Amino acid sequence: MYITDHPILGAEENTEMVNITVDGVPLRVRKGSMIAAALLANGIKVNRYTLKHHEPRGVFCGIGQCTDCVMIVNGQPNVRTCITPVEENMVIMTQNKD
Amino acid sequence: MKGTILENGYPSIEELKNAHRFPSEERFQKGPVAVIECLQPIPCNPCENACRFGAILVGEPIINLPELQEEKCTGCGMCVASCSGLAIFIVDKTYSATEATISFPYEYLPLPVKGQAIKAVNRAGEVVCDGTVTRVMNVKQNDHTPVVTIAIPKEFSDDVRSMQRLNVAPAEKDHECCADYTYDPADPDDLIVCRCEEVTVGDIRKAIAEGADTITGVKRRTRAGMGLCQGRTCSKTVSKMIADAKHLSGDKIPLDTARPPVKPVPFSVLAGDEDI
Amino acid sequence: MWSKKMKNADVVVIGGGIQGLSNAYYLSQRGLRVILVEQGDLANGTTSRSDGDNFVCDAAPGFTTSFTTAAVKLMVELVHNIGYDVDWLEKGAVMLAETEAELAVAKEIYQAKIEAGVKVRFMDQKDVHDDEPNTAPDIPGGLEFQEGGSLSPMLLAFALGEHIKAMGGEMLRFTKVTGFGFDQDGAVNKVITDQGDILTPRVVLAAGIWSTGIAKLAGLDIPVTTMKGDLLVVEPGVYITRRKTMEIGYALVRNENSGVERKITPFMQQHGVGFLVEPTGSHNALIGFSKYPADTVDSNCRVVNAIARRAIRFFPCISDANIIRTYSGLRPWTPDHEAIVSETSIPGFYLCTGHCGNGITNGPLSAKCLAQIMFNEPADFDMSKLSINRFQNQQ
Amino acid sequence: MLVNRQVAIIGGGPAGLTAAIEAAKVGAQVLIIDENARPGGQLFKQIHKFFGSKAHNAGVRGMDIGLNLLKETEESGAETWLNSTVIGLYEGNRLSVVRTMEDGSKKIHTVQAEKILIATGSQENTINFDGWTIPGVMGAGCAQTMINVNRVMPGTKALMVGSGNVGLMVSYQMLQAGIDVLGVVEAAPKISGYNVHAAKICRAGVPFYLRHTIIHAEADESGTLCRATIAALDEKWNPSPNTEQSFDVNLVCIAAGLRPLAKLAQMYGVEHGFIPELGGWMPLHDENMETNIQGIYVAGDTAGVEEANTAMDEGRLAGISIAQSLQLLPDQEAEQCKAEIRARLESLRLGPFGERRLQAKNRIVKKEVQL
Repeated sequence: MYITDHPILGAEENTEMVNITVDGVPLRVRKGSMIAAALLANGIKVNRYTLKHHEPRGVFCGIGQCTDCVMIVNGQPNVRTCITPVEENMVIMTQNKD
Repeated sequence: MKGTILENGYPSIEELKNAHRFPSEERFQKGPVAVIECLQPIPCNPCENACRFGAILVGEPIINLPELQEEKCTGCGMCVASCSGLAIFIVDKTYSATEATISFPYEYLPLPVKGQAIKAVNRAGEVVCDGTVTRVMNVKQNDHTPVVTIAIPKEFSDDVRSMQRLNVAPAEKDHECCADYTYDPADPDDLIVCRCEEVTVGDIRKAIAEGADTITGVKRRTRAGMGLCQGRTCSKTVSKMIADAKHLSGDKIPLDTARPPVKPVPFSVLAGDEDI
Repeated sequence: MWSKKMKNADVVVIGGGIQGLSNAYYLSQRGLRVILVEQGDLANGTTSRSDGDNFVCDAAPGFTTSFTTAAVKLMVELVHNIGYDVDWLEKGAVMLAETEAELAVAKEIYQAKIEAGVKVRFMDQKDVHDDEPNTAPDIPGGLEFQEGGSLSPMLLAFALGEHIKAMGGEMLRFTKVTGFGFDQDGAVNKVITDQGDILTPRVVLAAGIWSTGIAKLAGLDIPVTTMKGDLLVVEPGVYITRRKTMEIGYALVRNENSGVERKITPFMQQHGVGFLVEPTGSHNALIGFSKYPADTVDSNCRVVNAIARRAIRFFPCISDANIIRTYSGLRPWTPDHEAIVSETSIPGFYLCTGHCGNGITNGPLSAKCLAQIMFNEPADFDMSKLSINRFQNQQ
Repeated sequence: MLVNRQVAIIGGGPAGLTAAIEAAKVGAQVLIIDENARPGGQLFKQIHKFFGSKAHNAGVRGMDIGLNLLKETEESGAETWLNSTVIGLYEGNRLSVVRTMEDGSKKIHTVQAEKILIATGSQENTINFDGWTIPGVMGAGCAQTMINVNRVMPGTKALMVGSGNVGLMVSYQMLQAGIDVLGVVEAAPKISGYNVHAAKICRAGVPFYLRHTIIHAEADESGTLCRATIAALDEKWNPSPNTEQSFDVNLVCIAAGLRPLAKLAQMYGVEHGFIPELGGWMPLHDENMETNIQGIYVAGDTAGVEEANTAMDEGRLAGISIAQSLQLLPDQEAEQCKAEIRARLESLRLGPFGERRLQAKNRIVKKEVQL
C-alpha cells in the first residue's frame, strides 16, 4: 500500500507511474521508488529464496547493507532492490524461486 | 496508576506534582495555562524561545527542565507546537461551568473538525470520556503539528491529554494473553545467524568449540560472513557469541578483516580501468 | 604461558597451515607424540588465501608432474576418508589457449602429460564451446584434465586438525617460536616459544612464508621469499562454468616459460596476471590470478582490475557479475619454484616449505615423503629434487 | 581515471554535508561521494522535530534540515558524485570509486585527495530469534525508510522490539503512517529512550512490554510474517515458560541499536577502539576529528553512534579542521569556530542520556582508550 496522504509529509505529489513486470505479472508502480518499496506497495514481501534451505527472504535493512532483498532485475541477479529505483519496462524476478 | 515514568512511558500526576511541574490549582482557576510534561533532562529548549511572554525558562545548561512562570503564562498555546517532544498541553479549567478544554499536539490524519464528537484519552491512551472538538489550529508556523482543542467534563481535565485517533479501531489492549507457541530453551541450535550463508547457532558453537576465537576463525570454519553481504549483518552476533562462550568482553574480540570492495562491484566496471 | 613445566614431544611441527597440519597428521598416524605450534589460528596464512585446486595441469613436466599426479591421487583418497565435508568438487579442469601460438603450447603440454600417464583430452575450438558454451567464441582450443577436483583448503585444514587432536596430538595456537636448543652434537633438542619450551628430538619447519625467519633462529639460511597472488570472489548464484578453468598462461607464468608471448598489457605481464576460475562447493566462484613479488596481503586494486579484465576475455558472461571480495596471499617462493621437503645440516631439523604453487595439493604427499626421509625408509620419489642441498650446491 | 581533489568526503549525510560546507565555503576543492541517488543520508527519514537549541536547529524537522543542507552544499561550491560507491581506500590516500556517469553507466575512478573524511554512518544491530529471517521482520530503520522516504506501508499491524529512541520514534511514525502498533517490547525493566517519545505513543494507546523479549515469529503459507510471540524474562534474562503472548502482526521491527560503519577506515589501518557507549568498535580520533593517520578524518555515526545533531557538529568540526590544515582558514579564526562547536557538542551530550557518550568522547580525545 502506498501512503498517499501523510500528516507531516503531506499528500503525495509524485503520481507518475511506470510499468514493470514481476515474475511475469505486469504492475504499475510509482516512478522513482525503490524496487523493494514498489513491491511492498503491491503486497509482495518475498524477494528471494535462500540457496541452502529455500527459505523466503525480504527487505531487512532497507539501505543496501544486508543484501537480503536481492532479486533478478533485467536478467541481473543479486540486485539490491532496496536501493535500486524502478524503471520503465523493468523485468523483475524472484531470485532462486524454484 | 502503578509504576513510574520509566515503566509507564508517561508521567503520573504525582510525578509531575513532585517535580513541581504542575500548575497550582489556583492558577488553573484563573484561566488557560500550559502544562509542560517534560521531566527528563534532555538538551532541548525551543519552548523557551516560543513563549513571547517569557513564561518558560530553561536557561543554561540546556538540559535544565523547562520551568513555567505560571503568573506570566497566558495559555496562548504558542509553545504547544514548538515542543519537539510534543509534551506541552494547554488546560483551561475555566472553559465553562461543567467543561474544561485541553489543547494538545495531534500529528495524525484525518484531522478532526470543529464540533466533532471524539473519545478523549488519558496519558495511557485509555478512553476516559466523550469530548467535542472546539478548535483545530494548523497554521503554517506549526510546521505540520496541528493543535487540537477539545472540551471535556471538568473532572477529567487532569487526566485527558489527547483523543483517540479517528482512523483506527479501538486498540485491543487486552489482546489474548494466550500463545500458540511455547518457548523451548533446550535447542535453539538451528537458529540462523548468518542470513546469507544460512549458518546456524549450532554451526558457530561447534566452530568455537573447535578452537575458533575470532570472527575470522568462525568465518573460515563455517562460512558465516562469507556471503553476499560479507558479514555486515552477522559479524556482531558472531562476536557476541564468541565473547559469551569464552567469557570475554567485547573489546577482546577483534573486528573481522576489511577487504575491498566494501560493496559488490561488477567485473565490467573494474575491467574498465584505463590504467592496467 | 601454558606451563612453567616443559612440554615433551617426539616431534614439534611448526606451522598450522596445510603443510604443518599434513605433517602432524601423518606423524601422529605413525604413533608419534606430536606438538604443533602455530603463531595464530589454524589456516591463518597462505592456506586461507589459496584456491583449493588439485590438478596436475600446470605442473612442470618430469618430476613435478609425476609428484603432483601422485599428490592428487593421495588428496582424493584423503578427502574421501577424512570424514568431514571439505567442499570437494570433483569435476576435472580445463585449460584454455587464447591464441594459435598458445594452442601449440597446449599440444606440447598434452604430449608431455600423456607420456606421464595423465588423463587429458585435447580440445579444438568446437570442443571447447560444446563443453562450455559460455567460453568466449574465439577461444581456439584447450585441454581437458579429467582427474582432480577442488576443495576448501580451510575446511581441509580444520578437518586435519580435528584428526590430529583425536590421535592425541597437541596443537598450540597463538604460540610463537622464538628460538631452538641444541645438544652437544648440534642436534636440535628444544623448541623455545613465547609460551614456554618444548623438549623434542625432531622439528619439522612447515611455516610457509614465515619459514625463512624461523629457520634463521636455528642458524639456517633457506631461500624462501614471497610471491603475491590476488583472488576475486564472485557473488553467489552466478553460473560461469561448471569446473575449474584457466588459461594456458597459468602454466606459462608458473613455470616462467618465456617462449610464448601472451596477448596481455605490460602491466599484466609485470604482475603475472591471467585468468583462472574455480567454482566452489559454496555456490560462488574464485577468480585469479596474479604473481608478483610483494610482502603484504593488502589488495592491489590495479592488479584486481586487470584480473577482472582478463576474466571477461575468456568468459564474457562474467561482465555483469559482481565481485564481493578480493583477497591476496603470499606464496612461499623458491628460486626454482619447487618446494623444499628435506632434512637439513642440523640433525633432527626438517623442512617442509616453499610450495610455490599447488601447495594445497602437494601438502599431504610432501608430509608423507618427509616422514619417509625422517625414518630412513625407501622413498616413493627421488626426494633429492626437493632437497635444500640443491640450492647450497648452486652457491 | 585518476582524479585529484583537495578534500574527498565519503558519505553525504549530516556529517559529510556539514564538513563539505565548512571546507568548501573557505575555498577548499571538495568532492562528496555518496552511494545514494540523493544526499542527506538518514536525515530524510527523520520527519520529527529535532531537539537541542536554536544553534542546533531545534524544532526543525530532520528532513527540512536535510533540504537546507543540500541547498547550502550547492551554494558552497562542493562537487557531489551521486550513485557512486567508494569500494576501497588504498595507499597514498587513494579512493577507488565506482561512479555512475550521466548516461547511467558505471566507471571506475581513482580519487586522490590530500584530506579524506569518512562519514559513512552506521548500521542497525539485530537480534536473533526463531523466525527472524521471515519476510516482515526488519530493522526499525528499514521500516522508517519505507514509510517516510518511500511512502510505502511495510505492514499494517506491527510489533516493535526495543524501546530506545529509534524504537519509540519509529513506532510513532508508523502510527502516523497508519500502521497499527500493537506493542513495544523491551528486555530491560525500564523504557530506554526519552520519556517524551514514549509518552506520545502511550497516548496513542500503544502498550509497553517491559522485561519481555520476542521469542518466535511465524509465517503464513505465503512464507511471510503473520504472528509473533513474546515472553517475559526471568532474573537471568531468560524467557520464562508460561508467559508467552502471541500477536497477529505482519511487521516486526527490531530496534537494537546501531554500530559504526567504518570498513574503509579499518582497511586503511586507522586505529580502532571498542567503545560500547558509542556502538562498539569505532575509529579513534582527536579533538579535530582526525584519526591517527594524518589526513584521514571521521565524523558522525562512523565516529561513534549518536544522533544527527551531533553528527552535523562533528562534521563542521572536521570541515573546519581540514580547512585549517589546508591553510585556508587562519588559525585564530579556526580555533574560535572549533571552540564554539565543541561547546555546542558538549551541551548536546549533557544529561543522563548523553553523559556516557560525553565521557566516552572525552576518553577518546584524551587517548585514554585501551587498545
